[in-house]
Amino acid sequence: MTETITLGKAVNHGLRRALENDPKVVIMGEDVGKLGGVFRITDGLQKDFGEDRVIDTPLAEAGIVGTAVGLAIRGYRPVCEIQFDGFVFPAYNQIVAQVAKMHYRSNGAVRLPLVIRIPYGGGIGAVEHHSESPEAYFAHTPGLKVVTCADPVDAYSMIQQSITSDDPIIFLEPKRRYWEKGTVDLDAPLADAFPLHAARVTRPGTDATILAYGPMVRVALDAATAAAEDGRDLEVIDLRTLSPVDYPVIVESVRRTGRAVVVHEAPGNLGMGAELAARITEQCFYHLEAPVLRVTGYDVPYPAARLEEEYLPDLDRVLDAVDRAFGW
Amino acid sequence: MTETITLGKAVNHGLRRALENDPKVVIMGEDVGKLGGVFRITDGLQKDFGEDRVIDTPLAEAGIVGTAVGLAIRGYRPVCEIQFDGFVFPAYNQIVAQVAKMHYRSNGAVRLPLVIRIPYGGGIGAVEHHSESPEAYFAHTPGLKVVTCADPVDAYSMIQQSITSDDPIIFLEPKRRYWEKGTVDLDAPLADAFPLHAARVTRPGTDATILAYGPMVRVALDAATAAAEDGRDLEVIDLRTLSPVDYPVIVESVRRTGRAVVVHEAPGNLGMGAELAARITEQCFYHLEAPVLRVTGYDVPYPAARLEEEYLPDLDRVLDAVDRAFGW
Amino acid sequence: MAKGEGTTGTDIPAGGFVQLLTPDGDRIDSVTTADGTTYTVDFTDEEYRDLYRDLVTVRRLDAEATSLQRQGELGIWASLLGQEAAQVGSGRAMRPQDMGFPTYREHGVLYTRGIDPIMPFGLFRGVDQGGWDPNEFKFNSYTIVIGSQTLHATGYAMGITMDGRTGSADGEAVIAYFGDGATSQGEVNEAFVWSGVFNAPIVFFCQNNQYAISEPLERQTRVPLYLRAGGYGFPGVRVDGNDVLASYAVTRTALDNARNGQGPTLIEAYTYRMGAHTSSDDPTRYRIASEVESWKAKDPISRLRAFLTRQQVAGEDFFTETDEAATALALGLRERVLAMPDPEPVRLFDNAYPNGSPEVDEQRREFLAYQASFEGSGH
Amino acid sequence: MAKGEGTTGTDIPAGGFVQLLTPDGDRIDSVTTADGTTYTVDFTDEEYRDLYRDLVTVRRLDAEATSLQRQGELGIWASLLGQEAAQVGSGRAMRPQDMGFPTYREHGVLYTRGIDPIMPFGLFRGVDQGGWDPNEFKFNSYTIVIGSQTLHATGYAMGITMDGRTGSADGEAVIAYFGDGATSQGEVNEAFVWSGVFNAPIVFFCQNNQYAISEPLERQTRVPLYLRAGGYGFPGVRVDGNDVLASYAVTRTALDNARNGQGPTLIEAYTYRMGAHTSSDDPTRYRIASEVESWKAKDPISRLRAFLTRQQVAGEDFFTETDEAATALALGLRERVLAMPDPEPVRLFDNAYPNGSPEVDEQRREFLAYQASFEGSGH
Ligand SMILES: Cc1ncc(C[n+]2csc(CCOP(=O)(O)OP(=O)(O)O)c2C)c(N)n1
Ligand SMILES: Cc1ncc(C[n+]2csc(CCOP(=O)(O)OP(=O)(O)O)c2C)c(N)n1
Ligand SMILES: [Mg+2]
Ligand SMILES: [Mg+2]
Repeated sequence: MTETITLGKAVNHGLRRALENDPKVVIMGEDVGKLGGVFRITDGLQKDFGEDRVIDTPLAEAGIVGTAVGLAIRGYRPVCEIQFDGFVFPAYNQIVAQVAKMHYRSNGAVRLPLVIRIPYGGGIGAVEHHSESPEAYFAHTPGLKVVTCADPVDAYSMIQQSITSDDPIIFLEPKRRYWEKGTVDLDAPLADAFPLHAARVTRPGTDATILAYGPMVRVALDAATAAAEDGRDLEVIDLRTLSPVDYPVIVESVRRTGRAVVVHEAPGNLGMGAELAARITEQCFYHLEAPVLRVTGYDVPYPAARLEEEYLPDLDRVLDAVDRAFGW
Repeated sequence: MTETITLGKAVNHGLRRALENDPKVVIMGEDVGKLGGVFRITDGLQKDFGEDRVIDTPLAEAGIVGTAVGLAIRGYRPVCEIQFDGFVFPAYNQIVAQVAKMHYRSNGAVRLPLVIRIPYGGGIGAVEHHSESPEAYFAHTPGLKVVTCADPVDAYSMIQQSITSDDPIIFLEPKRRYWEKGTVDLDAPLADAFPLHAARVTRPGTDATILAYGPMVRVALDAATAAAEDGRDLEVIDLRTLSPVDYPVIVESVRRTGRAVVVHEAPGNLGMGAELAARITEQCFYHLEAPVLRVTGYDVPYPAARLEEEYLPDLDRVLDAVDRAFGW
Repeated sequence: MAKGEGTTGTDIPAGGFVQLLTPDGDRIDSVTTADGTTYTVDFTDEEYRDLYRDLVTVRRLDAEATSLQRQGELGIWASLLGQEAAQVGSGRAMRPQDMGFPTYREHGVLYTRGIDPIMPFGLFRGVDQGGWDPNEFKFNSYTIVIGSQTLHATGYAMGITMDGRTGSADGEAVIAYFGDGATSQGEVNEAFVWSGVFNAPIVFFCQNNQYAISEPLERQTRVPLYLRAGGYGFPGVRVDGNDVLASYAVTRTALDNARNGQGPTLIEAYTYRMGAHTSSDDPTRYRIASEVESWKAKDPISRLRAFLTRQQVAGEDFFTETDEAATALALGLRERVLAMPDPEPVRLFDNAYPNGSPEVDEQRREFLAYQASFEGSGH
Repeated sequence: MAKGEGTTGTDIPAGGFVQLLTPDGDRIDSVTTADGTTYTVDFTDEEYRDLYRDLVTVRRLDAEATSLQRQGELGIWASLLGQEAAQVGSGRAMRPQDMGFPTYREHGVLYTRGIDPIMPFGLFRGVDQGGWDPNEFKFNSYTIVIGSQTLHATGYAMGITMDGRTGSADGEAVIAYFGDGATSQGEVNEAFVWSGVFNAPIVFFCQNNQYAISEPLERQTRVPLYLRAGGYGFPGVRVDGNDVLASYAVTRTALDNARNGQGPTLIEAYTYRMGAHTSSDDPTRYRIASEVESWKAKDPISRLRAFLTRQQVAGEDFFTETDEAATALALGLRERVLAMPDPEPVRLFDNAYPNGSPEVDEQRREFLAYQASFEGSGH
């Protein structure tokens, strides 16, 4: 059944299917029950699957992830919801020292097929701690995989793929895109979906490669549309997977276009853009017409809501970077 | 008075001077009192300054940093000791959401002149969680400054400079170098010391620039010595400050040498090397004869002790990277 | 005023908490808890009226904020509706030298500290992160990450001891606010550990408003929260958080114990969040109207009004005057909120570091240059 | 064996803990605590001898490990010396279906589970991170970050409930081990919160060995640790951790309560770390010899030996045999430890991810190529 639904609803449908398909899947987090989560992503799930499958937890993120580890050891597949990006840090110890390491520690005996869902990023006019982009903290951590969706189609399949994967996965949801719509085939077999750890060329182009993910894919696409009016044909790649990154797709593109711009909301310093720039430069050294440029959040704490428009990369800043890449 | 002392002892002397110079300085952490810390860095300090100035704390890292924040609000200058790198994560929430943001949050009203000392890195044959290099997690966080020393002279001055600085500072101590000796002038005025947030060209050279910090500076210097035998003149820069990085010194060097290799123990993916490579490429694009290469820990959890020699960058791996840079 | 004619309690009454004013406005002279502590208040008529004024004012200001939010003038608002007595009682119990560490909902406490109520509006309007100087106002910034401020409060209290500012009647003490949900956070429990070990002069004031967003109390504990304290070696007491007199009495005693060197106390103020969690919340999804109704009967303001009326401490004129004054204040506040200027964009680079940073400076320069590039371009 | 002739306790005795065997080897028939629970054991002679064998064996194996460490064959060793009774008693109290979550010191528990004692030596020798399959042995990996395993244990216990495996005598239960120092960690307190809220079938077994490295108990709490449980709504009990009978009895009851659906219990096993924290530690810096001496008089093994002798349950032959068997086992263990092969370097890339990772695969390939480049180069 093909439906036009929001990204948030697509995650909801994906979770529902995961709960239906595997009795070991459980959802746990703050307010995920009757309320359906503060973004309503788990709306209706507790009603249909019961309080044992959709668990309202105490207000303690280390507890959410730490007990999920224990449930996973017992054979469950927990899906943890962290309410907002800025509230994942109480669970950080469990994530980097336990979730990321237990498979390695146990010489492969323990698998922790758990998913940690985090609505992330800014642009919703929120107060402090509600607009952050913590992906680098996870991508830098061996043992974790990190993915993020940018549209309802991916949201629907990627959440399911993440739950069925045996790797522990940080699943980042671009909260400002929760309300954007797309057409999703809810009956499509998961096996036919675009692979989880693959980048996608969302818009083919020839003149420069724009690398974006999550909330910034839309910005990159808009920039490409605007650039087309100026006669520049930009290729937009949606990374989709941040750890591991799908480098072959990226390298092929940049070797072809000779220019790359990375866009993300997180602060630039040691962000995804740094790694992408370093790798691309290594692998495309003689193809690059300009250094890989980055359009990112600034290296200050996420600012007050009335400053976030200035903080967040937008179409103009992307085009400005493209200009600079051409003028190098 | 000039003395030949170990790096560990130099930190100890620096802490002692800080305690003497300012009654608001307090040291807090697990086992910092009678035991003098597991590495004896605070040896003798509680005896001489009392239990109110050198505080044995409950076993809770969030508590150490969180109460230090409160003490700092009250006008103290707390120096927190985290026992090992791998145990800083329970405090991560306090560090990234409170320590890093409070000055910003308060529109500049609150200063948190606190220092968080962390012995870090591998090479001591330890069990899990005792050999990690978490610098990227902090350097990516706006609002924190991150420094690391590589020898006793810097250890002695940098710890004091960090304590007198009003910025919150993550002070990383290369634990495998605690026992290496150097000659330190303990009476030299702090004002005359090399500045805190400055990189130093430790070994001038002309053919390639090796960027290292903390425990890897010695490896870089050894590599330079070995390379000299092959007729290659390597410049070694000790970064000293990881956030902010002292780019002018680096950029000047790389523009001169045309080649750069970054060395660190932390996993490569989104590590310091990524940022350095990205920035150097941006600022030295037409000077580079080869991409900036990285010699780092691998992207796996820190391995068991009997594998760490393979994991850690060593002289050979640095020389191999230099070779590759020359062969590009 | 003469002592009220309420019964003299000899132990915690049926409700399981310290109460000095019943929902009907009956005054209970004093309450003695199981550990032998007697709680009472001895207010002048004027003081009673002041408390009433406080309650009405903080409710009115809160209502104004709610309306500003609905009109799109605030990004979000965390209403204190229903919790006025807990906040006014505990806030008025603080002495000038005491320091408060709030969550994001303590607008009432802030008001009683004599602080300009405009202060948190920067945060909720989104023009800044809510910053002021905690030491100037003896009131810390609002803290949004649940529970973190309890450790800051504990550290600050340790500093009081280190400064030798406990052990006497003019000593200093700290009060840390948090909710029922917060009691599940590891950091809050660490604050209990530290306060016990260091005998810190601190009062943990937990407003148990029965909910953490949608989650009812039983998702955080299966026993009353005030019992938590015993396991850390300090007293816990439950107070009727809708009773401003009891909230005052219990907090005053606990703060004075702390300043005298007797260490921490956990107060559980049993109250109810009458409104939504914040303006973004929809409580109809998770609680029934009758529950809210039943709490209306325990309203903190109406019971004090009934008492004042019955005792002839105040009459209609006073009540009308009070309402009018509160409304005037609220409308003044509204004006000032509307007049809050949007920050200059470049301000986003300020105050990342006390000593600044070359990287941030560079980004600021680039930002200004980039902005300038649009000027005159009609962009 | 007939019931011992010790006194029948009616409440927690003077030491403030449940004790069934005094330091002198006198048997106390049973102890009833304030909440009405009666603790006793009813062992056959053979069972008593088995317990003794366990105690001697785990101490002997531990000594061998200490000596291996001194000889440079282990990177570090965390000795259980002095804590044998707490570990053997609680370990033997587990039923086959129960699951254990240890720290890094529970070699004695591991042994009683019938697990090959070689298992943790990979970790301490540094040839691996100590990995085994927790589900195969019903015993989790050693956990080094203090306290983290208590949350894993809680989650696992929640899973037992979800699987419908509580509520009967053959239900499952979990035991989580941790130290006195660990009680300060936020995560441990969160485990208490969760266990209370979800009525999880779990026993929190705290070995209070009086120290967290150099820090004495008063740096973690000013009241006995077992009291912590009350604030979370479940029972806490203190047991003489140097008394293997009491440790067994209390743990057995708590585990059975858990499996029967009665939820969590916190057990504080009051004991003493006779040796250094680990082989890297120097306890002379922070504790006096007389303290250690005074605890020698409370040795867990000598009291059981005195009891067995007095009751004629065992004689010199048995004791000699037991020592010899333990020594033989220890020497066998030594051989096997020495024979542990160093891992192949390339193994460092294994098991980063269940599904692998192209990045790690690429690094493995490069690593092998790099290694190969040295071959034949005489490097
Ligand atoms: C660490 C953390 N996790 C989650 C949140 C999101 N959140 C904001 S308020 C709240 C509920 C708080 O409940 P309680 O402590 O009872 O305080 P109340 O809002 O009822 O006053 C939650 C879960 C947060 N702010 N911080
Ligand atoms: C989070 C964390 N912080 C610090 C340490 C370092 N450390 C190892 S053991 C220990 C003391 C533990 O004391 P306790 O819990 O009483 O257990 P014991 O060693 O006495 O058995 C410390 C501080 C650690 N392993 N983990
Ligand atoms: Mg609440
Ligand atoms: Mg201990």
